[in-house]
Amino acid sequence: MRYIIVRFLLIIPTVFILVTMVFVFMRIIGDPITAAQGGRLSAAQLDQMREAAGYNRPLVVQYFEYLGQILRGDFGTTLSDNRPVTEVLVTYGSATVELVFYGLIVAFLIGIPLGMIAAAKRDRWPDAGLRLFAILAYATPVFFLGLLLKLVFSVWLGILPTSGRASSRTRIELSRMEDPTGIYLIDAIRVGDLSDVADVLQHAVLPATALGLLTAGVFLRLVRTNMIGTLAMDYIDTARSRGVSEYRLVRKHAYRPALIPIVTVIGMQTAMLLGGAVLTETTFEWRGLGFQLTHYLSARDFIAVQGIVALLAVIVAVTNFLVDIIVALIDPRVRY
Amino acid sequence: MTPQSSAHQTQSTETNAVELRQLNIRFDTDGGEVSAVNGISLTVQPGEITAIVGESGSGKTVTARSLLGLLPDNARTDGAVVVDGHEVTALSKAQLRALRGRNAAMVFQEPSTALNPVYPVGWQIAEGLRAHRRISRKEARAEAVEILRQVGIPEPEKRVGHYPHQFSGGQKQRVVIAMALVLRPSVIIADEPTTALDVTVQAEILDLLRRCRDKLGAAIVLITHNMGVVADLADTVAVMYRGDLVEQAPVEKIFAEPEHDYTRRLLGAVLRLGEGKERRRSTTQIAEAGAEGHGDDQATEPGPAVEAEDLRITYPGGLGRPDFTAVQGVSLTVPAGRVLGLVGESGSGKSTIGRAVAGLTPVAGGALRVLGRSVVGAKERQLKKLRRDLGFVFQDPASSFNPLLTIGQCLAEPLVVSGEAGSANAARPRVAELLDAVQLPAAFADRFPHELSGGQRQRASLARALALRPKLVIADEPTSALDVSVQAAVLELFQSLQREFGFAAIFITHDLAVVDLVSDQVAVLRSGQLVEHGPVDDVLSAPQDPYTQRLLASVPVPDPAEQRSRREALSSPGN
Amino acid sequence: MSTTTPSEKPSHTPSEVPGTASARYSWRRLPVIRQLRQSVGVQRGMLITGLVIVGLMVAAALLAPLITPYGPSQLRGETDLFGARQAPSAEHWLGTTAGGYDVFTRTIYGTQTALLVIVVAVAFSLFIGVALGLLSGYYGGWIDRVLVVIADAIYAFPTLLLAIVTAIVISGGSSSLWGGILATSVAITVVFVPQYFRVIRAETLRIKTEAYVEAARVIGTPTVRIMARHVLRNATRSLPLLVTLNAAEAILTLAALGFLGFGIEPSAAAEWGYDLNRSVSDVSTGIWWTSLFPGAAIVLMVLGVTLVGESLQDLADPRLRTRRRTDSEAPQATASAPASGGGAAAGAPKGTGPSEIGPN
Amino acid sequence: GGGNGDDGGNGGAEGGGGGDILIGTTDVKVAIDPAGSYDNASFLIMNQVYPFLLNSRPGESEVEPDIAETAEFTGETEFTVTLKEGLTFANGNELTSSDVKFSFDRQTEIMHENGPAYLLGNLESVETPDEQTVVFHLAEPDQTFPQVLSSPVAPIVDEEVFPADELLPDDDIVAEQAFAGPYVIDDYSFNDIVTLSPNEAYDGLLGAPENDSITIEYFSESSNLRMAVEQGDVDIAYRTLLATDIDDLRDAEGLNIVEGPGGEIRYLVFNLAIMPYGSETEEADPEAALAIRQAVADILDREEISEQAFLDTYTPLYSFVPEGLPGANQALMELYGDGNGGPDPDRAADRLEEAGVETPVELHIEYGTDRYGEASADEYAMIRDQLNDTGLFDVTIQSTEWTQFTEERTQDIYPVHQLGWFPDYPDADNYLSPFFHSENFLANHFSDEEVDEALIEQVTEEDPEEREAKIEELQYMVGEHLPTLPMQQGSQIAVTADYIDGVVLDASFKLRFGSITAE
Ligand SMILES: Nc1ncnc2c1ncn2[C@@H]1O[C@H](COP(=O)(O)OP(=O)(O)OP(=O)(O)O)[C@@H](O)[C@H]1O
Ligand SMILES: Nc1ncnc2c1ncn2[C@@H]1O[C@H](COP(=O)(O)OP(=O)(O)OP(=O)(O)O)[C@@H](O)[C@H]1O
Ligand SMILES: [Mg+2]
Ligand SMILES: [Mg+2]
Repeated sequence: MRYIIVRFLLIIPTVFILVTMVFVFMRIIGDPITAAQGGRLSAAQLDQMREAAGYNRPLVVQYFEYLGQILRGDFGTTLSDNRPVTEVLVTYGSATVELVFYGLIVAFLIGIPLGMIAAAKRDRWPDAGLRLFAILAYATPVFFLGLLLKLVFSVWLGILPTSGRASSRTRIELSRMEDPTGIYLIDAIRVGDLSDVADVLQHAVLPATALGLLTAGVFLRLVRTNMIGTLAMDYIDTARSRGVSEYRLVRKHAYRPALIPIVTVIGMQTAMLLGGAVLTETTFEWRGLGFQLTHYLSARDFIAVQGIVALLAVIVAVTNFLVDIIVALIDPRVRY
Repeated sequence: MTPQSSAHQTQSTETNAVELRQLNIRFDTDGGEVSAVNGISLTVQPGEITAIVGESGSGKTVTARSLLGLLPDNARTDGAVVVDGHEVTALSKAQLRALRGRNAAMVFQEPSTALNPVYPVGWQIAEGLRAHRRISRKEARAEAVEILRQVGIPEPEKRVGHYPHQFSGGQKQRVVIAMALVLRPSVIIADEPTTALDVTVQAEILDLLRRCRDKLGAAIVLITHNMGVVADLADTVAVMYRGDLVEQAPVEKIFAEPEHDYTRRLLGAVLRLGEGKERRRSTTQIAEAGAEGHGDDQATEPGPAVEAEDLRITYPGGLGRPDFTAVQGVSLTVPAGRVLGLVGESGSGKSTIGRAVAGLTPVAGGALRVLGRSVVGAKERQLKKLRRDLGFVFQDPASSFNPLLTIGQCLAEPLVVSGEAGSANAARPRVAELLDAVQLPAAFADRFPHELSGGQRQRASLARALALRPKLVIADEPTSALDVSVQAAVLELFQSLQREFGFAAIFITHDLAVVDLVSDQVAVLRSGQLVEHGPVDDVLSAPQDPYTQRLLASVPVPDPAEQRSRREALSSPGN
Repeated sequence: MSTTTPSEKPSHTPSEVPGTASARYSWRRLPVIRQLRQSVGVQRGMLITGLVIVGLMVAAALLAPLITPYGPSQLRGETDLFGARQAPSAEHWLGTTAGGYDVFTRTIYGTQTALLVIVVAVAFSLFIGVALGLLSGYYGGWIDRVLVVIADAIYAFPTLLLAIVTAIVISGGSSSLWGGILATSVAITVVFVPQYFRVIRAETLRIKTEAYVEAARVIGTPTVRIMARHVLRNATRSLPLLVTLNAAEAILTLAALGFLGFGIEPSAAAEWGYDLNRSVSDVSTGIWWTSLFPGAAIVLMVLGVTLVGESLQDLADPRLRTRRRTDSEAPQATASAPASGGGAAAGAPKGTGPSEIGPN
Repeated sequence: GGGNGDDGGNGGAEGGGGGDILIGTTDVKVAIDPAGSYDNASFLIMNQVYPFLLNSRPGESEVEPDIAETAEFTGETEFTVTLKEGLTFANGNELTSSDVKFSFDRQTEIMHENGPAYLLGNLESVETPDEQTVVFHLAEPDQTFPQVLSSPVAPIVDEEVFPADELLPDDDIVAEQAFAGPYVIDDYSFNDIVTLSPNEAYDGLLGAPENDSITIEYFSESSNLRMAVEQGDVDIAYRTLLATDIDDLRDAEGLNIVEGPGGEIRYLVFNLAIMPYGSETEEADPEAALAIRQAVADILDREEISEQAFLDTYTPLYSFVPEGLPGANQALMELYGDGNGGPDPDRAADRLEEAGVETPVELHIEYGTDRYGEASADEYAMIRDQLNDTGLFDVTIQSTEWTQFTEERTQDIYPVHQLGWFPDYPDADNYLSPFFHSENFLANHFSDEEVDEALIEQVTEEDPEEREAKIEELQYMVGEHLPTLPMQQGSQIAVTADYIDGVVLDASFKLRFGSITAE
């Protein structure tokens, strides 16, 4: 219990450091006024506007002001498009979460069974093939893979939509519902229109595949290595010496313990997934956090960037925290 | 269950529990093919306990595993392996599976890794049952509880749902044995079942194994390198040497009149409690002479090498956990030129004390004076001076040498660091002297640590400890990683060096026989506390503390007849 | 962990004559080469394929001016412009890009950029990460705690976004060749340093408790000497693996930066990610050559490097390594090392202990 | 391509009247508070949902009264507007002169950093003698003021809804239905989807919309927009497809390309201080510097660039004022090159020799990576190539990320650099005064009294014909100095499904949704 609390409290310095880092970085690389108006106003006019907006004050002052704001739970309003940061976070955060969720499902469905097969057929041709597949999945940049997928499934075969989270009709319908969750699948189910659900799912197929394949490659390799390692453990031989069948050895004895390091790594991979999601989001018009973040970065909208980074940091920290708890559930040796 | 159709010539009416004929086992390795077992033949009768002994790497484990067809992928066998009437090498996968557990079961060396950490022990026991019999979950559980009770796990109804990490090492080994027993196999193969355990626990496990045989009539193949265990348990003994079976005979015969040369060497190297007495008498005289010699050089009579008073050592507890007190209220002294043997079970704080004396672990309370200097709260710089006069010999000779440096470089390190030599090259003559002192050829200076045998490495380790002519040597289980025969040689070297250089020493070990051999004084530790401290003869022959008494009693004597009588003497009033 | 690994081999003493020790420092003990000699079967195939791919890439980078008919930013032949999006032809084997460059030339020159970025990025991260990891692990205390928290914080930051921010901070968004390469490399470095830091710190923590370090401490070796002579040299065993994995990631990050428009511009150097980005729109118009080749180059490069990395990992881990079968065609090992010791230890590299990567 | 999207994305031919129309765009950032945003995407919406005092009909760029009865200069610095009677907002609130005054005062009060408030720099005060009348007092005489009233700074907002001194979040604006333009916003999901439907209450110049609803869908990748329009997921793709896509879609079945003059121009800026022989350099020589600029103008082949880099989605620009605006000419075509718009390297060589310029001239040109489209890289690679090919120049080019670029461009770091311009309102002056007046925003150290005077003269000239003449003359005048070198003029391009009609792209640079219909 105590461990959980300490673990949980550790989220705070992580987020704090990130926010500070981002604050400093963002002030170094220019302000939103220059970004927006630099092409048409004179230097004097720009200076005047910066003065008015308060960006000319000492950094420390601005920093503490910002910290104060955050402590009050006020993340501010974006500078470039005048939206409350919290609203930005909710809208795009839910999109990213949805995408990452789909991606993880694909990754699990592909990566884990194939990893187990590769481990069982170790060093024979299915293993070699699967490993090559895994490396290729990882080696192909998401945007390239996305391009190919779109080309095949949308342009040539025409069976799947090219981009977006849902067709515009569905999106309008969903935006009209009362307190939407922002996660389209859930919202569509709540609306209760089957065609909406189908539409949302159709749109999810390609992005989920692109992101999922990348991650599946990582999972496959991870599962394989860990399974092989676990299959070499003494208790496997012990169970074998009791006459336990090979299938059961893999399914029961090796699987669970092998899962522990995998789950841990998945936690660490969340950051990577969110990062990988930026490209997926861009390729498939999936308006999520990462996608939006690159936008705000170009606009030098530091308020928005800081907010998003803080949220990402919290997501990563919380995921790792949850992972620890999941590991505790799988592994009886870890109890807090 | 298909009866073996092919009859073999040397067969009596009764089928053997185990029969090996011309068994060859080879491995493919990085270095090419390795022959692990060369055409051995061996039989074990039902209800018989056969011990396989031999030095490390002689093929014991491999032989045992071949009985269940559990060899790794890179192994190839030929010859016949007949277990409980089945020719193992000819079985299909399914038949093999049926054989495992039912006809023959295995108990592995390391109980902590032999249990799957993520399932309750009851589940793991039941799994074996369900693999062989149609049986409901409930019945399986009931049987698991029953078998746990039989192997002596208290409150089996509750413990059946516990996970492996919730058991102590000895209990885990009992569970492993329970898992093997529950299927009532004809043969139990136990590969060093007690090596990882303390002597007191070892005694209980051996007792349990004996009961298995007595009650179930199972044949037991016991693998061990401990002759005490052999004497305690075995009916017949098979001696292996470099993949060959050099001798198989009833236990009394092996101990009384070993035939093979190797067997004799093996037995000769075995240490016995009480053996050290006479040797010590002469040693003391020489040591005193040595101390006097030193006294000539020094102006003042040296005080005790180590003086500890009410010593307390703690390890920091990490986030949210209290500090862990490893050593509490220990007071002891090591006179100059004398050897203190520090014994106790695993985790009792032996190493901790040794490390504290060397200034590697900070002392939390009490007083600790080493060679006249207090090390409590001492700064690293002050410790450095002290360390010139200290030598440290580590348990594992392999890991105490930087694998990237040659032995010569390793030995030169202390000389270079202390400024005695400008560079490793300049130190070469001195390195050669040191190697010579530990009876290694000077050419070994150019070898890498992994190119030496364990015994040679431990010699080199001694040489390094002596490089700066220390006044105090701390040896932390310096021989526990070695085979008995090698151990004897290293111990002998240690003694002669001690006599020659006259240093004081703290000799840490869990083996009472070793203490008996090398030390003048002995300190017995238990859970960080000192339970007994005194001259070695007094403590070992007339222990005062009940714990020391139990410890001594648990040590099996490498003599079957004596061990039997001791056992009977112990069990009649106790049990 | 696994079965006990008795290190005792009393019956075998090496047959080598003393004095050859220095010779054993020879090329055979070099990281990749040793593993190559050790490998067998599928794993050897993987390693060799990987090495060949990487080798070809390096050759392409070095020989680019000789291989390619044009310069990477050349738009004009003898007289006329090449023209944009020209289909593959005799003059332009792989066609021309949207910007009117020769695809073949740019794909080949792209190896230069990719390799430069990899080398610079990995060198930076190695240097900084190793130094910090060593300090942090060895000294512990508050430096360690602060560094760990910072490293974790950076680690928690999505890598690509971190790279973008850093790229902007470093170069001010400027895209000269070295500016671009430095910016991208530093960006990648910032992402990687925590990884090196973690690995080296963990290794240092482990090695710190190794008996040979304690042995050095007991004889009063100065801290700096311990760190350099004992800790550092032994802590680097997992670096070859990490380097290859990071190299692969560096290429992908570079490409992603280029794809998002934060990378190196075409006039400065040829960069696959950028070219791929520019060709996205071509694909649906049936112009496949502008995207296929840079895309394939990225995949190939990552594939090569990852193959090397994976097989190194396999070979370093005794549990994952396949052993030679004596009756197979694979050539016999020179078998200088005596084969003994039980179980996994038999598979441990005979050369240096530290190169085995444990199951932890 | 073409056909109907089957996943419901197509509103195309359904519905009655002019149908429901789906427009896809890649323009980002839509904030619909007029005081807080100044970008194409936002203005596209504002132009449909807010009323203006003056506006232009589809097909024209001259402004006429929109919700005003009359609007005219009533003095040198006084502009009076009379509103129509009975105007209301969609929420029922009345629209009176006080709303108008409120709208302009609010702009100057907020002075938002992202807003267009600086367009009102010349506006001194707004007076409302009665409910229907608004009088604007200007600081200086300015004939472009009517245009300002049709520009992004001039939407009329509801004073009962908008706060006077801060921005109103978009969702609140939508919830309050503070619209009085031809359309109201029904659904608003930021940067994702916006749905408009006709506003019954609107009674202005543009008339009632001919369609039932307009939905705008925002894309971030132009390739996705392209696929969407190709597959019929959207009916119209408007701003901005890549040149490749447009080029490819020209022959696509079922699609039409609608083109119109564009106000966007691309040009090179010479920094007169630090360019070779510039005033701050060691061998300062204005003549030589001018010769270099002119030589560049001689050499560059705009035609070639627009063909290869832009696939003709941009057209060569030979003056400072783009084609299509009153007063525009082709001054530079006559002054430089071969006289027909083509390059003439020999002329450049002579020019340089005459001025005693050492060749090759080392010249560094900087461009921005992202602001003006990714084809910038191709454009500048070609510029470098063309200049270097003559042997007269040794050009290096480099690109910098936009914000940094725009910060550095005024700091005398780049001898020559890229810029682009999108007008605030369609008037020639908007392409002249900001650039060539001594206090120009370029900060390239160009200052010429004659030019200053001429600029003021044309902007105060009341007679349109006279004014046009003065503007033409001014282009020659500046053309001699070449502080900037115009390169390309963008065109407005929309790709529509063939059942779409009424997409009008004209010199007002505004797309008015009302005229669009689907069969
Ligand atoms: N998996 C393996 N691969 C290669 N060689 C092996 C393998 N397992 C065992 N060996 C070799 O077989 C020989 C016998 O090993 P085994 O484990 O039977 O020894 P042991 O007598 O049990 O020794 P210990 O007392 O150390 O356990 C050793 O030389 C060892 O190197
Ligand atoms: N670094 C450490 N941190 C925390 N606890 C430790 C540490 N080292 C040892 N301990 C604990 O201190 C106690 C004494 O350990 P020590 O190593 O001295 O035992 P030992 O008698 O040498 O045992 P063994 O025979 O197994 O070597 C043990 O309970 C151990 O778990
Ligand atoms: Mg063994
Ligand atoms: Mg110890």
